[in-house]
Amino acid sequence: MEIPYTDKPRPDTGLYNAKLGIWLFLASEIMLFGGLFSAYILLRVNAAEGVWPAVKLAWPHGLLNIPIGTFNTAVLITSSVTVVLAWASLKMNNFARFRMFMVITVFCALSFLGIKSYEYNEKFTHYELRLNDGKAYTGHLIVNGEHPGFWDFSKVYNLEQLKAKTNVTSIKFTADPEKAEGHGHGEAGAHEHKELDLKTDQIAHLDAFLPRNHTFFAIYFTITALHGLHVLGGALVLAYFAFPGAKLWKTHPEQFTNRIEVGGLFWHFVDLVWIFLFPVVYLL
Amino acid sequence: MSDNHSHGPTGGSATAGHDDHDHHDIASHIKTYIGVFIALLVGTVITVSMYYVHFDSMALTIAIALFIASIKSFLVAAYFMHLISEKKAIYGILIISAIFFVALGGLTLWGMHDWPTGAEGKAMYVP
Amino acid sequence: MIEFLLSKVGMRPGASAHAAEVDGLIFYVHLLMFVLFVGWLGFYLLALLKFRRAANPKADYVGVKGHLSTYLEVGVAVVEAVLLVGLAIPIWARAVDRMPTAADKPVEVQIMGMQFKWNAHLAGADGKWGKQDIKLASATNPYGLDGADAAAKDDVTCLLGEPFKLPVNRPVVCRISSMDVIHSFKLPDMRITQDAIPGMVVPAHFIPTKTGKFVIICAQLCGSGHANMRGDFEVVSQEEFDKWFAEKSKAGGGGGFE
Amino acid sequence: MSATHTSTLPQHGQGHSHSHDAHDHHEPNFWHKYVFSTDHKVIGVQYAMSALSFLFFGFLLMLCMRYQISHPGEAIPIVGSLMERVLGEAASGGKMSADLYNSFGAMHGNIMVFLAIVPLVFAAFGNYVVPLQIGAIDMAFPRVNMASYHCYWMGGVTWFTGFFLPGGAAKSGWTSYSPLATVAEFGHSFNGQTALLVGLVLLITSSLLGSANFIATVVQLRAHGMSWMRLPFFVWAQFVTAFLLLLAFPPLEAAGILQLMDNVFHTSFFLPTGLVVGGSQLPVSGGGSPLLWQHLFWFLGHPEVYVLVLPAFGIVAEVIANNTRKPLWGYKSMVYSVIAIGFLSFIVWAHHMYLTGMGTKISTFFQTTTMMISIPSVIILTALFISLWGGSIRFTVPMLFAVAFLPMFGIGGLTGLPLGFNASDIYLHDSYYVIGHFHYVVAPGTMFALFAGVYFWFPKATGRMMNEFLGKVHFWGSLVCMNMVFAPMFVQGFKGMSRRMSDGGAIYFGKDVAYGADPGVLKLNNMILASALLLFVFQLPFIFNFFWSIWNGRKVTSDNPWDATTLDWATPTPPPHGNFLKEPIVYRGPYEYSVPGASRDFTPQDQKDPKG
Ligand code: HEA
Ligand code: HEA
Ligand code: CUA
Ligand SMILES: [Cu+2]
Repeated sequence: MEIPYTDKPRPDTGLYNAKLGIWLFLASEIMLFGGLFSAYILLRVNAAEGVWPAVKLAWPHGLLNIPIGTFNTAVLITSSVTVVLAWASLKMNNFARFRMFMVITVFCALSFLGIKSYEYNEKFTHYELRLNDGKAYTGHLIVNGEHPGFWDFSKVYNLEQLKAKTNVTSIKFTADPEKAEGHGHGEAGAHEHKELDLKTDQIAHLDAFLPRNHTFFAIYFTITALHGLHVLGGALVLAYFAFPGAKLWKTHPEQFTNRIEVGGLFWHFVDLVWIFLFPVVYLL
Repeated sequence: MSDNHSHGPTGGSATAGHDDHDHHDIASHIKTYIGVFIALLVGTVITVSMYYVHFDSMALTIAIALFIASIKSFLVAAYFMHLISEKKAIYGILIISAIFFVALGGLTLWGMHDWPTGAEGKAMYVP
Repeated sequence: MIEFLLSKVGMRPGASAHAAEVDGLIFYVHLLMFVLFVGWLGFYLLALLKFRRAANPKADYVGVKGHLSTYLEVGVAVVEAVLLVGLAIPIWARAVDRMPTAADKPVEVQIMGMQFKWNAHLAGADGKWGKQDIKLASATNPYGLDGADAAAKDDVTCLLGEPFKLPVNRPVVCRISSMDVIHSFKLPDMRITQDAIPGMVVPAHFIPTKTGKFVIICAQLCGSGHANMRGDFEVVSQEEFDKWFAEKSKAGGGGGFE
Repeated sequence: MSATHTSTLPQHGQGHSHSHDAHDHHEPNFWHKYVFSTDHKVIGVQYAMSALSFLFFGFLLMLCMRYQISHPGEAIPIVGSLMERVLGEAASGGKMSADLYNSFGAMHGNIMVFLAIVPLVFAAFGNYVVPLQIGAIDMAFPRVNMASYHCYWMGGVTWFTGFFLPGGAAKSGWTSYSPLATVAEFGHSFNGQTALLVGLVLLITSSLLGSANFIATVVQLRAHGMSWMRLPFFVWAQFVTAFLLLLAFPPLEAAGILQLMDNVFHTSFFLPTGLVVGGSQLPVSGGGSPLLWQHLFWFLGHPEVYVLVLPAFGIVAEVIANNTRKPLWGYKSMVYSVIAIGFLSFIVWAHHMYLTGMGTKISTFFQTTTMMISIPSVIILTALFISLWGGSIRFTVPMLFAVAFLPMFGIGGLTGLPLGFNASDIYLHDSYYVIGHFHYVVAPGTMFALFAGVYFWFPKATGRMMNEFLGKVHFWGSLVCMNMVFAPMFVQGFKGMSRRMSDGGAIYFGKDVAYGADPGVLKLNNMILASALLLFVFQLPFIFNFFWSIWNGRKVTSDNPWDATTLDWATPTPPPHGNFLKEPIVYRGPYEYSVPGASRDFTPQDQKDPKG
């Protein structure tokens, strides 16, 4: 005995079960990301002036790597078109082409995640520095001649942790070029990097671009990480369909095509979230 | 939603649902997909270049960026996700969640900006 | 009359100018509830009795005809609308939203909740608030008052639950905030409740009309000492208040911090 | 019409195990039968047993708290030493510390809402009854259904680990208001609150899987002839509830994730700038907003309370129609009202936040919607009342509970009105009046509906009736004790007694009584304690009855022992895998009782000819 309408649509609704199921799930996802976007808007609208002196803005922006973000957007868009092409290939009974497009999709997904972790690492090793005399910088930290790195998390410091290290009394700091006031312009227009030699007791505040550093980073990391988890989950499912799950094509081709459509719908949704996320956190 | 009775005559031939996309149809869909793909890339390029062009008004920048994002998301939803020819039930679900999403964001924002006279939302240490 | 009936169900007597309005609304809502409840209960008990199986072995397929219930439901809606438009909204607009102006010569008190005490701070004899800085804030100096600032020298502070005084029949404006978690500044007898939320200052105002000792309840869970976070204040005559104020102001420095 | 219904029959007779409903022909082993079952009935029973246990546990927590309220600072008899052994320092000497009181309070609220009542009323009854009532062989996604149950268990277990973490279980109320929730155990990143949030994410996942499944099932798997206006009211209630869960829970999930970030990674989503805790500045960046948490929480919180009560309306409607032997009065208006409640419940949430400081405009908006939502509730309740009129009422045990539900919910609902007006809420907010209000709707309200449901569907699930006499003892004892527990709370609320007081308000009403305070309020605490203990005693007949009847209850002689009309009674008893022996066809509405001219006083939905 089987559940009806797993492959054929129910006549009066015109839908097969999984299609309705995935759209319901996506509706809840809209509310999930909707909640996060609402939080973002609220925190940003309410952000107080002067909380982040280094960029002289209430809400630091232009701190993310725009060229890379743009590239990643293109990667995700590509994967979105390939997944729908994969489905179309099945519709045209071309299994080999289906598998090719699926592989491309999964490859894009993994590239997206790889690039994203490169960006994360870039942020975790980027610092905000404020001195006792009120000067503020962003840049890179050099402790005992080495750049602290994300992959070795014990070397990501804030001021307290730095002071707790007895063998460190001074640091070097490669400051980023000054930015145009009022509107940060990312990596554009490189001026020279200033090298600072500092005693630890000159420093008022020092922290990497971590979630705890500022609400902007907090929301950036939280939403993109959640989005990344969706990408990862989607990639796993699509990879499953491309290989072990593809057995179903032989026995139940319609049900298999439906699964691909449903998986694709999820994948497009992930793309949709990014379409908003990218301008909102990178550009605005 | 329609009464279950009414589907009587078609009930036996539910298979029709899928075969109406014949190969020819799909081939024309593929053209659309490629077109949308290109449009999405173009949209991305416009958004980013607009950022470098640097408008004076932040509000304008935000408006344009979100406008382009909306168009892009419309394209994805309408063509990749086939919303343009989807069933009523799906539209219903999406409309409901859209309404509640707007209610959540809108009312929260309003709630955080309508205070009794004299309230100060930002500083604790008032002189 | 209303006051009497409410006191019969245990309601505290009000002690502020707008208390009667709030109590009036409470009364009328309960009147509506009471009428509905008794009406419905009568119908309900009658139905249970009359249509029990023994009395009515054969059920009637149709049951009640007519539109009585519709009229009733519309009636409930209308009464609710009247209470809303006639009482609730105007009371809020007046008693909560509209602040007294300088012409009303209000007494202004900063109220700061902290785990698990209430603090009050009045500008001193000079009428100016001392300089406040979060960097100076501590367990004993919740306002972060700068002792070096001249304006702070004569400020009146009642810290860590020390009772404060207010004059009777004069508008009082409390500017309520918190330094750690959310508390709620509830003066049950004044019919005042306002959450004390860190990061923001929200005013609440009232005109005390009775003298005597009153409590402040912390009406928001704020940690292990929540139940103990009682505050006290006293409403006194204008003369007595002036005397107290002058003494406290002279003692100066805000007291309680160095 | 008769030629068409073949399309719901199995389409792939070959029985490949790829289908969702993979069931092999060997005798399933224990694990497959009880733990990894995909049968909606087994899952329903699993949910019911787990949720009833949690309900009982939530009640035990509350008994300890009520003892502490009446006897602050005294050791709790009997369980005190046990608590000390299990929980250590927080219960040293068998006494409850204030922190422990807060933990128990938060866990009572959370457990009751998320682990007990919602899983019972929605997942257990919904799973068991909805597919039967619409004539489906199972849920649309049986394996998703199983996953939902497993998430639920994992969430529950995660919560319980909280009791053993440093600082104890979450202790910031079931509302988990920030900054308290973050600040309470700032030193430990993995504290009870963290466990609560992680568990919450799992529970939300469980609910989302469940609710999407319910909606898909109702939309897709209705039997032939089961049109929308022929659905039993219970199914409608569950259908709307599923939408509430589906769309209201995700924002709380978002909020939970943000608060988790605050707790574990020390972000400042809900922490404003300039927090000074215990005399020193909190080492966080600040810039967040505590009110944001409240908005996101109550955006779920209010729809959630209708999640608690709508399915209860559904159960009560079923039982009343069956026991009055007449159709529900105003079925259609009830359906429209449920839908209206569903919609409106999303836009009333800030009535929990009047006293955070609200301008006139926004508070007017929210109190208007709050008043609007009370109207459809009145319509439903009125329709149920009127349904009694003209009936031939049998006072079976389920009927007793269902009938008692009406005035009890009435009291709870009516007392919501003074809370819904912002100006009267000034005085009543966060007092025991609120506690009284919502316990009347959830305890003698929803819980009575649940009991009604248990007694009502027990014979379908087990093939045996529960004992009538014990049931009546359970009913009358619970009815009286519930009222004696919760009615005094309104008086306490009027006297200005605040909720969440570990000393039961002694500091405000005991020594050094201030203006307006009446120490008599403390005496009521003792009365409530006594009644709560008695309430406990009156649950024992139920627990005994429940287990005893599974094996020894009177066997039912027919598949339809209550002479009911809906499809759930058209199955064998207990229903086998796949439910129906032959595919049901529906010919009429759900409550065709005492149809003039019919041969019996009930005409089941799948009976073609009323005279047959
Ligand atoms: C199932 C749960 C449930 C239900 C159905 C309701 C229903 C309602 N609730 Fe309640 N509420 C809660 C659960 C519920 N509530 C909880 C848990 C809290 C506290 C949360 C916390 O802070 O921890 C709360 C708190 C709460 C508050 C905040 C109080 C405060 O913190 O200050 C408010 C304010 O508006 C409110 C209003 C209402 C209103 C107007 C309704 C209306 O929908 C009611 C409509 C119903 C009626 C109007 C009754 C109609 C029936 C009859 C008229 C029949 C009468 C019958 C006989 C006489 C036999 N509720
Ligand atoms: C659905 C929700 C629900 C339910 C059913 C209950 C049920 C009860 N609640 Fe609860 N309560 C809350 C939700 C609920 N509560 C919430 C949300 C809060 C606020 C928490 C906060 O402040 O954050 C609260 C707070 C709260 C307080 C206030 C504490 C304080 O502010 O300090 C009190 C005080 O008396 C209380 C008492 C009770 C009592 C006596 C019951 C009784 O009705 C319990 C009755 C239970 C039973 C009778 C058990 C029946 C079970 C069985 C018989 C098991 C059978 C098992 C098998 C057959 C296997 N509750
Ligand atoms: Cu402060 Cu409760
Ligand atoms: Cu509510």
